[in-house]
Amino acid sequence: MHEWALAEAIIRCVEDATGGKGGVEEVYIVVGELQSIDLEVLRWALGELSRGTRLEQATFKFEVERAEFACRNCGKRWSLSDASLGEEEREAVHFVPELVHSFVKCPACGSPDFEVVKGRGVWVKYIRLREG
Amino acid sequence: MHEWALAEAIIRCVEDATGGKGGVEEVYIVVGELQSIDLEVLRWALGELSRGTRLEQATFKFEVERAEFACRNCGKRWSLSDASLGEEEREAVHFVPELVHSFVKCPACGSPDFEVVKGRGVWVKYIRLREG
Amino acid sequence: MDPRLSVIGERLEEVARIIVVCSGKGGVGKSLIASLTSLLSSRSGLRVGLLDLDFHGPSCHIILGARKASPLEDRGLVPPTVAGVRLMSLAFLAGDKPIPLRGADVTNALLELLAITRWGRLDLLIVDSPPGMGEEILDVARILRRAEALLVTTPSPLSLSTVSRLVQLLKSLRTPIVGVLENMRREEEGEVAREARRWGVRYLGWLPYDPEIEAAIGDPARLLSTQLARRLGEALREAGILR
Amino acid sequence: MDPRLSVIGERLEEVARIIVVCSGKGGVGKSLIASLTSLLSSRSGLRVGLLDLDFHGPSCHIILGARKASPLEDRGLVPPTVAGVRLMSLAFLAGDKPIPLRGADVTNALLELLAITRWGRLDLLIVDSPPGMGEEILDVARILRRAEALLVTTPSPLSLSTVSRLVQLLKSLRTPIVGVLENMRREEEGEVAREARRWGVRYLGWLPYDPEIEAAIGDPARLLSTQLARRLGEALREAGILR
Ligand SMILES: Nc1ncnc2c1ncn2[C@@H]1O[C@H](COP(=O)(O)OP(=O)(O)O)[C@@H](O)[C@H]1O
Ligand SMILES: Nc1ncnc2c1ncn2[C@@H]1O[C@H](COP(=O)(O)OP(=O)(O)O)[C@@H](O)[C@H]1O
Ligand SMILES: [Mg+2]
Ligand SMILES: [Mg+2]
Ligand SMILES: [Mg+2]
Ligand SMILES: [Mg+2]
Ligand code: NI
Ligand code: NI
Ligand SMILES: [Zn+2]
Ligand SMILES: [Zn+2]
Repeated sequence: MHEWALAEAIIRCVEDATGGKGGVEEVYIVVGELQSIDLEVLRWALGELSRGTRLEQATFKFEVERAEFACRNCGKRWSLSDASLGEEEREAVHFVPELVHSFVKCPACGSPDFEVVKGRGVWVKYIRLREG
Repeated sequence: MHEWALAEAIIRCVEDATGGKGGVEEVYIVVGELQSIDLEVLRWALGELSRGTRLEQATFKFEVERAEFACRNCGKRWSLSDASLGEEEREAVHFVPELVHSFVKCPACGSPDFEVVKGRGVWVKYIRLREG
Repeated sequence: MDPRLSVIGERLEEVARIIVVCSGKGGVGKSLIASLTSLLSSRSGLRVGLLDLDFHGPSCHIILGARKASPLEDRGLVPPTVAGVRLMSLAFLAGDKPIPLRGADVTNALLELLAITRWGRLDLLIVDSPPGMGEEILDVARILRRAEALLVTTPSPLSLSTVSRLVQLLKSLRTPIVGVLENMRREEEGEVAREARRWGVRYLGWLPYDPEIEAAIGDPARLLSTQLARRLGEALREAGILR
Repeated sequence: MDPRLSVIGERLEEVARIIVVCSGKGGVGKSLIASLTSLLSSRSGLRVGLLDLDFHGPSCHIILGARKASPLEDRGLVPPTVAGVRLMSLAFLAGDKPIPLRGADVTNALLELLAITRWGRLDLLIVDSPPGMGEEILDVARILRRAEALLVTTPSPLSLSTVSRLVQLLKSLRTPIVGVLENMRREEEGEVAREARRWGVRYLGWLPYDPEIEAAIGDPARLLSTQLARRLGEALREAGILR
């Protein structure tokens, strides 16, 4: 589970963004469907890594953003459920979402030259600080 | 004056976008400052090239968008007036605006790795068709 | 709306055939072969253009000895004619300065060049491409739909591995592949012909490592008189690119 | 906010030195020299990592004979150790498939790799770079601010012209340049030492064209026993990269 590494990134990011400004109440995290993150593992890792930091009391909220693709060649738009990835392929995309271009092709024209419009990876949308 | 070539592109673009749908009343064109287009020449070329087309009666409106840069290295934002281009350099950028990366550097950190946030090139913002 | 996209087709209206020399791998001889192909085409009476799309490492102007040439501004940009070849290169505009473009800038520069360059009537437009499988390859396939790929590889497994990826990519982009040239062969035997069969790509033959090439760079007449040029001419006739 | 940017510094905290092998030009031997430098470093007792940033044409896994290796998922990705070298490459994840990334995707893939790879304690991280002056060079300079550049060129004017552009670019990016290696020299004399002086870059010496290299690719022990490895070792000691 490299979710641990992503959790570390989120914790550092929140620490960087909030400076020395006291406790963190809520962290809102957008998780792209493409990366197929295990949310339970991510939540657990965030809990472990928060201990003794200003995030100790924080609530972590997750929003999973559906992946959406748009073909640069023919304009077709589609979603991940239309694509079928093998297990190894899913694992590769789990680590580096851009590798979707190695495994998925436009269902209309067969091109791998498409844009990942939504649902790529992990993003911190907002942070709420504790009052007072 | 390669403005003629740009005028041809604008005319074809308007023709493509409006299909066989009758006369064109107004074409609103945004011209990036970076490309230092000669607006009089462009207007003249558009007039010449419109003859006998559905754009024959069209008014061409121009808006010059000031160029704005943002450094990817240090975050600094600046405008073209802060940059000084030699005559040959200006001519090169006139043809291919991206060549600004060969000649201009961030005034704060010296990096050529900046984004052209605004004011790059020629853009058709909207087209108004003749009534009826 | 981007007006450039609408005019590119018209700019290439009188161009009969477009061939992109590509490999994915660097240093295999793409630029040398693209330039020599242009010279050979011109000598055999074809009207030929050469577009250098290796924006970060333009080479064709050096190979053809045209460092000092520049395009003419006349209702667009008219490429200078060098040894019978109409050559367009960003190097004419940037000189010896670096051209550090990110991918989106590469796309823009490519669109701009295609929108303003007046090639006129051509029997053949040769496009020299950079290594990699980024914007230059994807955009050429997307924008110049008629383009055919001429692949170049050396016998090294490092080159074959990358060309094999490019073949798969070109197939999914539906870009026709004229064939693959094996360049700088030094050994008796190589894997390239066998690999080409595996890829389903026509093997166009091999070109020797020619120790006289380096000294001929910048001198079109001398380039045309090398053994390499002779061998390349044979392969191109065999491939139906030259008559 | 992009969380990856915040953790990259920490991932490289225990890495003492970062050297990017680059050129701008393709096929000059960047990957071979990056791989050999890693092998030589490991043999001389250094803890060394090798990051292959040529996403479109990954080669280091082939040179080191690690086509079958793969990273371990343990609180991130732990690079496999190949002949003493901790190697990370997208090829471990994409196999032999093409990796057709546009520039913005290259930046994303680079950030992702840097955010999740656990190098551990390293004396030296060697970064192999693709040709060109796009995302890979600009982002490495932007994100890995400590990185130093080791330049590679051949004696060809085609290579020198591009490396000269890269030198100007690296200077404006304030990336320190360790020096320039002349690779695949065949003639008695070359322009490279003189060019290096003109650029204000240290000339680190020349490496011969070694006809035994191709057969040694994929076999670290054999690579280390080539004349090229011996010569490279000397140059790297001279340059202060190896002791
Ligand atoms: N058949 C050949 N014999 C000798 N040298 C060659 C041959 N083909 C290419 N070269 C040399 O190899 C180097 C790489 O060629 P180049 O055309 O620049 O490759 P690319 O465009 O694929 O990067 C150049 O120095 C070129 O002069
Ligand atoms: N000194 C050398 N002697 C012989 N062959 C070499 C030498 N250096 C590199 N090569 C070969 O030249 C080709 C290009 O080398 P490579 O490392 O892939 O270059 P790059 O990474 O710059 O594209 C490969 O086939 C490699 O084996
Ligand atoms: Mg997993
Ligand atoms: Mg002008
Ligand atoms: Mg080239
Ligand atoms: Mg390489
Ligand atoms: Ni994981
Ligand atoms: Ni003009
Ligand atoms: Zn499509
Ligand atoms: Zn700056």
